[in-house]
Order: sequence, then structure tokens, then C-alpha cells
Amino acid sequence: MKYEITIGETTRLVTIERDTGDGPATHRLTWIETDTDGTERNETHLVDLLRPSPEAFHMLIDGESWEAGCVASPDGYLVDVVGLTLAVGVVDPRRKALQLGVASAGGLLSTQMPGRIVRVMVAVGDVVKKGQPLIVIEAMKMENEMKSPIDGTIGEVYVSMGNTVETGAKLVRVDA
Amino acid sequence: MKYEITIGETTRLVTIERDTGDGPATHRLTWIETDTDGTERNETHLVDLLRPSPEAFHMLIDGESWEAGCVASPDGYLVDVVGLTLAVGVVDPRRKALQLGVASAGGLLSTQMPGRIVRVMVAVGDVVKKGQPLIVIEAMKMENEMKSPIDGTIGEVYVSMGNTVETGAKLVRVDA
Amino acid sequence: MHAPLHKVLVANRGEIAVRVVRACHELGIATVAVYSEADRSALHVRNAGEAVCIGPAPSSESYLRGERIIEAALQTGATAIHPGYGFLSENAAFARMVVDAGLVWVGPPAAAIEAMGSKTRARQRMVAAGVPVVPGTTHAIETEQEALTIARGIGFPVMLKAAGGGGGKGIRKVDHEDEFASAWRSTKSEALRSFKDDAVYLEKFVENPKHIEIQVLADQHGTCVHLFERDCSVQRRNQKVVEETPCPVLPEATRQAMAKVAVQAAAAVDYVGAGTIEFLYSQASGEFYFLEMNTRLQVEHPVTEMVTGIDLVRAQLRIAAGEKLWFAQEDLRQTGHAIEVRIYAESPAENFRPAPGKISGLREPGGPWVRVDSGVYAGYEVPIHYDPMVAKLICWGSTREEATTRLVRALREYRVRGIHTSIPFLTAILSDPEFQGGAYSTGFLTPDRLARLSNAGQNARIATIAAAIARFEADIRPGRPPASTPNQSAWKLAARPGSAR
Amino acid sequence: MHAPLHKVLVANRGEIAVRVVRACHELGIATVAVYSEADRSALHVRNAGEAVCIGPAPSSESYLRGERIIEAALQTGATAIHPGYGFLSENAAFARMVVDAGLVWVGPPAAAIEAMGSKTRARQRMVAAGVPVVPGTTHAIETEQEALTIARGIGFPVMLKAAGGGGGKGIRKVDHEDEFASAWRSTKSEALRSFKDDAVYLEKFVENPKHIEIQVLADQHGTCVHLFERDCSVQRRNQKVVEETPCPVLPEATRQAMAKVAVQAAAAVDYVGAGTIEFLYSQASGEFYFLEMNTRLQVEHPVTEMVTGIDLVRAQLRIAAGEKLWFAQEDLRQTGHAIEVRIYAESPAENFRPAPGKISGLREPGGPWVRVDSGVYAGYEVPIHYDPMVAKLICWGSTREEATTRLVRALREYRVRGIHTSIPFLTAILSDPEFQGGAYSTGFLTPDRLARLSNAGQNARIATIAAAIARFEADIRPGRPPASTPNQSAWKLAARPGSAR
Repeated sequence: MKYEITIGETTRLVTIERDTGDGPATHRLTWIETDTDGTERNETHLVDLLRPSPEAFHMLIDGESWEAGCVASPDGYLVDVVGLTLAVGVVDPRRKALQLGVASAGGLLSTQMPGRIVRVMVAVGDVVKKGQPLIVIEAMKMENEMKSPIDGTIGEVYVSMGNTVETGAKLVRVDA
Repeated sequence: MKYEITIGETTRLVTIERDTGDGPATHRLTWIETDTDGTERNETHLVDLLRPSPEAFHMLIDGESWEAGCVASPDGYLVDVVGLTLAVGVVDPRRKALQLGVASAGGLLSTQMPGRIVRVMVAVGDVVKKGQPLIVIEAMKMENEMKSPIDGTIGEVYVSMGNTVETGAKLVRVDA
Repeated sequence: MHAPLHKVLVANRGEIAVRVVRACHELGIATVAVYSEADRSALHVRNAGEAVCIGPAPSSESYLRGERIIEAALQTGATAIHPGYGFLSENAAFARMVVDAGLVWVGPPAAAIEAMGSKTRARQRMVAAGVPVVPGTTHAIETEQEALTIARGIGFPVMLKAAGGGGGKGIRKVDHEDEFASAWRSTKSEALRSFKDDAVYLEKFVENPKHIEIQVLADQHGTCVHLFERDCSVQRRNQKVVEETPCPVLPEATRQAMAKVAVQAAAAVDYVGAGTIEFLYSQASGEFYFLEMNTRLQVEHPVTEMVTGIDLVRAQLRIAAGEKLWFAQEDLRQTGHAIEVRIYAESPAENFRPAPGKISGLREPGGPWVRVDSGVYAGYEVPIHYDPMVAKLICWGSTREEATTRLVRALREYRVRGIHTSIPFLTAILSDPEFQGGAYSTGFLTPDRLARLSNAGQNARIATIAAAIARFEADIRPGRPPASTPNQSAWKLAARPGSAR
Repeated sequence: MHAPLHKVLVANRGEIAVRVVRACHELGIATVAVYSEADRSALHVRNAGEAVCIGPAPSSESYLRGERIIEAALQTGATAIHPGYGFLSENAAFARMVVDAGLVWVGPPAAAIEAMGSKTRARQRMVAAGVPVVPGTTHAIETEQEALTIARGIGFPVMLKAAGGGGGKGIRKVDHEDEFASAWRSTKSEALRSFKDDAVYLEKFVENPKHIEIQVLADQHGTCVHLFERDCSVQRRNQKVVEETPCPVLPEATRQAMAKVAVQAAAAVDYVGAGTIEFLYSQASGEFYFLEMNTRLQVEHPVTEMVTGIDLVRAQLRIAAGEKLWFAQEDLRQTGHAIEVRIYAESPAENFRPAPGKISGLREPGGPWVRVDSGVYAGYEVPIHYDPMVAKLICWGSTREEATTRLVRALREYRVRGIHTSIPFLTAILSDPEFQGGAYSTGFLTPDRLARLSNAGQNARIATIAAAIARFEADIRPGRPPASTPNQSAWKLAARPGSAR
């Protein structure tokens, strides 16, 4: 199998298969790594995977011991390595073409954290600028301003003051 | 609901129902407790149950904070309270009559621990005494003799040397 | 064991409630936890002997409801109340209510809380007691014109501070005279909003100071000792992030002078119990100034415990029970070095946004001289209603280097799955050369350094591999957990020819 | 950091492998774990930097295969091998192979291991060095007749011991002359079976002694210091169960005399690294006798670390790297008190049967001065192939009482679900008045006391309630987890009128 795997600005095209060699490895991964000076080289890793508990991936990568937590996200996985969680995008290139028809989330503002809506600063029809605060969410004694992702007009407001929202909840739609 | 609950030599007939009072309690339990001097008195407990993780029961019993681990066993539950695990028998008296037809496990020797069979000291047809060692299981660098539960004749041997056995595995059947 | 403290109600939540319950149980004292409806599953409820629900999730309807808490104490037969830190711990009216209800208050007398509660009044008391304070006014200033005149006298930059302030709020630095008018107005209105008191005073701005504080313990019989200093200069938004003792750069003579002043300050308000006197220390001039006194246990008390061997919570309880101090000043030593980091449910890489949620997996570090004071467990849902601090990690070492490397090791061992935490950020701070040098000031976390440290610790290749495997396994056998559980793996290995070689 | 110890291979498993990996990482040393096929999921594999599979589950085919382990070291670029305790740690031939392969051996020279490996040879060396040994023979005895004559001279009861013995095996007490013949024959045959050497010697039986041992540290430059004593007298089947320091009843003069003798003993064999000299101490006579030397780290080393502040594993590594000792004897102090208990996967109430299996839930205790050295984690399957010790719990306190009550608190906080452990038995020991008195001897666990303590800690009413609720919920809604998860509970509370009052 091949996947396009994206972290931040970097995308790697990773080939992965079950390892059938004599060693303890369970998986074999290869990709072409582009170094900072632009040169390209093949990277291959043999991985022996074990899941010691439901949330943990323990991997012996070429004999090196690493642990990661992997939680599925809409675009791929949230992967935690030595305490830092990275958003890792995973795309199957064969399916990519099928997904091009889906509308972009451009003007949709949703929340990355659960919390309580303490201020709604716009109403349907208001004209807003990119970066303008639209909603304030309180979580853990801190107020957090949720800003407009684009210039536009408020098309819909999905929440009102006092609402409790979960991660991923839609807040406001801004129409360009 | 009513259950006969047995720990060691003591059996209590416990009535349990959902609590519908105003307090935070989720369950209400009552039974007649016999004190050491033979006097009987009613015991009633209001319990607020929470399962903070799959293996743990956290109970506020009349406001007291207690934790127990409960794992189902053939006869009821293995219940761990402050580190000590007790075998607790639970019988629904309505179903008890139905179960009287089931044969007793009298002559069946099974293992309470996983391990490796390192000695089989009897064969089918051997006459054995109650308490006579029949099988030796090794676990964690220690040898453990498994003894005949009754006087009788060996009817069947289910394991052989070198086998690895799991908890609950049948070892030998002794016919009276 | 301690007759007056037969059963203690702990009027707090989180790690500090767990900490106090532990100390009580070690002394043979029964405990009562209180909890809000959002905290039924909290660790302090699991660990305490009894638990009473005191109201809905918002603190104002539960942990701040003094009369409800006292009612819970009376109802359960508790004989004393320990307030922890935060919430009602520095509320003099509550302390008085507790005593009036016939209960023991595990804390200083209400009068001492009051004397230190107003910053201007505290400054007056300290000046009277001969304690050095940051140059400035000891009273609230009436008019903008008067304030500007004083500011000119002291010289810019100056600090405008709310008299009733605390927790890093109601503080504003003014660099130039032409910013003064707007700063004056906004400080006053913030003070009114936050503390219902628009009194504002003025202090000289101390350039790149260290925040150093002295722990004191005083009994009810007039004896007061200090337990040396803590350096809490690593701060973000006026909140402490890392604390250590000893301070790596404090000259011995200054340490002693500061400690002496701290004991004076405590004596000036007839202090009883555990308290902390905070100072600003200028590395340039060698001078130090009284900042404020915290009339309660501090979050960072463990580092003092680790180097002195004194259990401060146990000491609070014994003092509250009327015991005389069982050691003298000259019995106390600083042995080795201790560092604490505060672990928050937040995402440093996303501008430190709060990150409540379910902790799907947890493995805390262990081994020698590693102390975890945690308020959470595997499977716990960190609620959105309270402070995001989920645990403290403290390491001791025979030297500062040993303590630091041990703490880095422990942070790298820490596994918290399901929520973001400040762990990688803390690891980066401890690995920073300026931190390691020891001379860092409260200005350590400059915007540049903050940006660098809060994005440290990426293991992009490892994350790439993990994500690829997770997706591959999900595609190959959907619905099943990717790859093998331990047992299956052992079988697989055994079944595969050649793998045993 | 330590050039000769660039990367260390840890030739062990379980908690001690985790312990050594931690010390290495704190020193900036890379680590390699080795593991058997049954240990792919073991904690030391997760915590180490690299890991190499060295063979099937049985120790004889993995952890005892010296040549395979050395191969793994060379293949991964490790420059040193730390053996932990047990397995190959006291194998002189392996120590020699390691050095011959050009690797650093983190342990004493092979010659010192050999000198102490044979009990009769060690006794000869100690007598020559002026160290008091238990009265008896210093050589193996040839004939039964000769042995009986010696036994009569010493006076019954006597101990027959295998010269090659260890770990509590090959030892037999003979109370009367008429039991002598059969005891002689069975000790010899057991010695041959267990140690491939039927040499047997004879010692006076010391009545109700304390088992006291002295920790020593020696560098490669001729300096040797002691780190005081440990009292390991709580034993079951000659296995230590609880260890503490200081010994609660040892007179100071005896402590000093014993420590001096221990340093002499180590010097007599040109010892290097961490080692332990074990003594029997008679409380009746005040005399003490050399028993044997363990030429490796001990299971119970943490209690010494807690009272001295010296990290013994770090010290082993620095000594192996060639460093001179960085402190002198007079710098060392015993501060406070430390106690360790060994937590086994076993069922005390069922005659201590081993209890391997899956740990379905785990919550380790925390807070001040609580140290957990664990080899397991939640979800781990404790294998049937190895020693049943799963963790050690160590507490420090400023006094023995503080350490004891803290340890009881920590044991009561410890949650291990899914397997039986010795936790309730250990709690009962610490609560026993004779243990608390401190004068207990190796005879402490009499059959009566053992029966009582191994069945302690029943909470029958609580278990009754839990089982009733579990069954009720299973009957009411089969297939669902009984009762609510934290979140559901909060909703339920919120939805129920009146509950908020």
C-alpha cells in the first residue's frame, strides 16, 4: 500500500507492506526522503509492532524502541510521540480523486476544544474580516477567542451564549 | 432482585434495587446481618456507583468511598478490595432450583494458575487417595503440586508433560 | 492520633486534595472529600475516606460555597477543614466561619490572612516591620495627577498594581510617561472588574528580577522557622512553570538575609502554619524586595520537602492540632537539589490552548527520587470547569545537574494519551542552556524563546511511521485493533520459522 | 558523557532492567535491552533505546545465554554490559567473556566473584582477613563420620550447607544427633542436583538472628566505603520480604564494627563496584558473623539510596567508567528511615501460589517520598516463566514511624486488578506489633503468624455489596458495562431533579 503522509509542510509518499523476512519485524516501510539541501535518498525501515495497551503503539524501528499513541482524526491521525501530539494527514492516493468533489471547509469555524460559549459577537448578515473574533469559548478558567477564517458575511451561527460544546462542534459559517 | 451472596462460610441474602431517592445514590441494598453473638439486625446501604475505568467499581457507600475490582467467575465474582481478592459466590435463588440437576465437579482436578506441566504422576486406572499429588505445574520458577480432590480411580488425564495450561484448564478426572 | 484532628474535611479538588488526603491517612486521620457534580469521578473522591457532593460544576456554586462546605463537615463529623490552595484558602471570612462553627482551621488566623490580603496594607505592615519593599507607594493613589508625579519621582518604567490583586491579574508595566494616562485608566477599570476594588498603587519596575520566595512554618506557641528559598522565575503570563531549590545563583549571605526578613514578616502578622514570602531579587544590584505573602500552602511546596525532609502538609496538621514545632532552625538543612514542573492539559504548540478531555492512557514515571503528585488517572475525563493543571512532577538529585537530568528522563517516560499536555514544552525548558546556567530571570520566556520551546520535540519520522502503520492495519482488517496484542505477538513469533534464531 | 560507557546493554529483565535503563538515560548513556520471545511486551523493552531478541522464553535459552548477549552488544555497538541481579550477574566466566570481548563489565572483577562464589572458599578468605564467621568448618567435609564429630564439637543445632549454594537452597538445620545421618545424605544429594557440586560444610546454628547486611562501594583506584546497613530479617522460605534501614535495634558501636569488617572483607578480594556483605546478628549476645558476600547490586538497594542520597546504579556506572569515588566515608550520613516491600504476583491467602496473568488495571501510589520501581504496566501479561516479583515499593520518612505509616498508606492506594498480589500480606506485616517494635528476627514469620497475616485484610461487606451490584447490573442490562461511565453519571445527576441540592 501507498499513502501520502503529511506533517506540517512536509508530505512523504510512504510504501508499506507486511514484512515476511526471518526477523521479528511485522512491517516494512520505504519512502524517498528529501534532505534540507534538496538531495533525495531512499529510506527503508523494518518495524516490529506491538500494542501493549489499546492506546499505545510500541514499535521496534530497526531495533530502536519507540512508542506512539495514535488516535484517528478526520484527516488522518493525531500521533503522540514522547509527549508531543502531531496532526498527521494520511491520504490514500487511489481514493484522492474521489474526494475532490467534496466542498472545502473554507468558511466554517469549528472549535478545537470543548468549552462553554461565553460571548457571541456576530449575527447572521454581519460583514467580518479574516482574523476578527466571532465567538469566545471558556475552558479551564481561560477565555479563548475564535476568529473568522476568511473575509465574508456571517451565513449561520450554530451556537448561543451558555451552550456547552464538544471538540469539533461547528460554531459559525462565514460565506465569502 | 434478591441474591444469595457467599464469602467463605457466610451467606447473605441481599435485596438490591435502583435507588429512586433525591440523593446521588444509584442502588439500595438490604440484608439481615447475623452478628457474632447470634442476634440479627437489618442492614441497609445506599450506594452511588461509578465506573471510572472498565475494571474498577467506585462506590460511595452511605458516603464512604470504596473501590473494588469485579471479575466474573463461574460461581460469581472475584472481588478485589484494597488489594485482597475474595471469591464471592452469587446465586439467584429463583434460578437455583434449575441448577440442581447439574453434576458436581467433585472428582475433576483443574488448575487455578497458568503454567507448564513438568510432571504427570498418574495414569488412567491408577487408584489414588485424596490429597495425593497427581500433577506438578511450574509457574514463575516454582513447582506446585496439584492434589487429588477425592479418593478414587483416575478416569482421564487431560494433559501431558511439557504442555502449557491456562487458568481453569482441566488436568485429571478422578472417579469415586 | 491527633485528638483535635480526628477527621479532616479537604475543601479542594485535584492534586492538592489528593496530597492532603494522603498526609491525613499517614497520620491516622480520617478524611472527607467534597466534590462538585462535575467531579464525581475525580481522584480525590476515590482516595478520600468519605465524600460529599456540594453542588453544580461552577466553582461559585460548589468549591467556593463556604457555608455548604461547613455544613458538609458538621454532617460527616469532621473536626477540621484544610483548604489546600486557591478557592477559599485565603478567604479570611471563611476562616472565621470555620472557627465559629467549632471546627479547626488548618491555616493561619483570619487576621493574618487579612493583613496580607490587601497588597497596600501588607506593604505598610512590612515597611513598619523593617522589611524592604519595592520602592513605591504603600497606599492606594487617589488621582492620576498624583500618581504621575510619584512615577516621575521613582523614574520609568513603573508598575501599576491593583491593591486587591493576585494571580498575575491587575498588573501593568508602564515604560514611558506618555503611556501613563491610558495605563492608569485601564488598570483601574480591570481592578474594579476583577477584584471589585479600583484601588491602585505604584511600584518601581525591577529589571529582569528573579522571583524568589521563602517558605516559613510557625506554630501556635510563637516559634517561627524558615525552610529556605525556592526560585520560581520561570513564568509564563505571571504563572509559575518550573520551580527549584536552592536557587542556583543566590549568594549565601543574601539567602540568609532574605530568610531572616521572611521570618520577621511572618512574625509581624502573628503568623501560624505554612506560609510563603515572595521577593523580587535583582541579580544586577544584589538587592531584594518584599513582593507579597501567600498565607497558605503553595503549589510548589514539594521542592522544599524534598531538600529538607519536612512534610509540610503533615506539619500544617500537627501545628493545627496545637503541637509545638518539633525541630529548631539549626536542625534544618538544604540537602541536594529539587525541581518541580507543572503539567497542564494544554497544547503548547497551539498557543497553549486548554486541552480538556479523556485521558485514554496514562503511565507515570517512576524510579529513584521521582515524585508524582497527580490528580488524574487512566480513563479520567479532565473537566472543562477548573484549572488545567493535572499533575506535578518533582525530582530530587544530589546536585542540580542530577536533578535536572532525572527530571528530563522522567518527563520522557511520562505517557499521557488522549489529551495534549505541556510535557514537551517542559522538557524543552529543562534542556535550554540559559535555564541550565541558572541565572535566568522572570524574563526568561521571551516571545522568541517561548515560540521555540513550545514547538520543540517533534519526531516527524516516528509519527510518519506510526500513522502509516495505523492506517495500513485499519485498511487491511477494518474493525480490528491494528496489529497484535502481546499474546498474539508471542504466538506469531513462536509460529514463524527462523524467528527464534 | 562517560566516554567508555557510550552505550550500555542491560542483560536482565523486569524492574531491575528498567532501573538500570533509567540510570543510564539520566547520565546521557544510550541503552540496549535484551528480551526473550516471551518478553516482547515487557516494560524494559519499552523503556530502553534499542532492543534485541535473544531467544525463547526459558532463561536457559535467553537471559542465561552469555555468548548470545555479548553478540547482541557487539552488533548494536554497545560498549558495556550491566548484568543487574540474578541471571548472569554472579557468573565469573561471563564477566571474563565480557572483558575478553573488549566490553566494559559493570561489576566486580571475575576474580572477586569467584573468591566469594564458593561459600567455603569465602569463609577461608574471611577468616584469613580477620573477619568473624559463623563457627564451623571452612572447608568441605569429606565423610559423614568426620562431619558428625565436628557437629558434636560445635554443639547441636547445626546447619549443613552446600558450598556452592545460594538463594536459600542447599541449607538444612539439624536439631539432634539422631537426625544427622539422613540430613547429611539429603543435603549432599540436593547440593549435587542443584549446584552440580556435592561439597557440604557445617556451621553453628545461630538462634533467632537478625539478617543484617552492609552495602559497600569500591572504585578501581583502591578506595572502598560502606553505605551503612540494611535489616532484611523479614523472610519467608529464606527469601526477603521487607527490608529497612537503619536497623531499628542495632547499637551504634556494632553498626560501626560491622561496617568496618565489611570494608575489610571487600578489600580482601580487591572488590570493585557495588557489593553487599551479609551478616547474622544475635540480639541476645550482641555478636555478628559473616554469612556471605553478594558480588552485585541487591534487590533492596533502594532503601540505602533513600537514606544516603547516593544513586547506587549511577555509582556503578561511574565506577565502571573509571571515575574515582567522588565522596569520602565521612561525607556519608544515614538521614531518616527507608523501608522496601517486594510486590509479588502471588496469592498469599492460597498458600502463596504464583499468580501470573494479565494486569487488567493498574494505579500505582504516588506523593511525597513514595518510590515505585516497577516492571509492569496496565494491560501487561505477567508471564509464567520468570520470578513472580512485579514491583518494589519504597518509602522514606524522617522517622521509622513516618516511613511505616507512609508505606501502609501507599500500599492501600496501590491498585492491581486482574492478578493476585502480596499487597494485603505486606500491609499486614507492617501493621504487626512485633514488626513495629523492630526487634523481629528471621524467625518472625512463624507458621501461626504467616497464616494470620496471609489472610488479613478481608472487607467482606464491601465485597458483598460490589458483587451484588455487579450481578444486578449484568441481569438488568446484559452486555453493557454495569452502571455509568463518568460522563453518563454527570448527565444522570444533572437530569435528576433535586440532586443538585
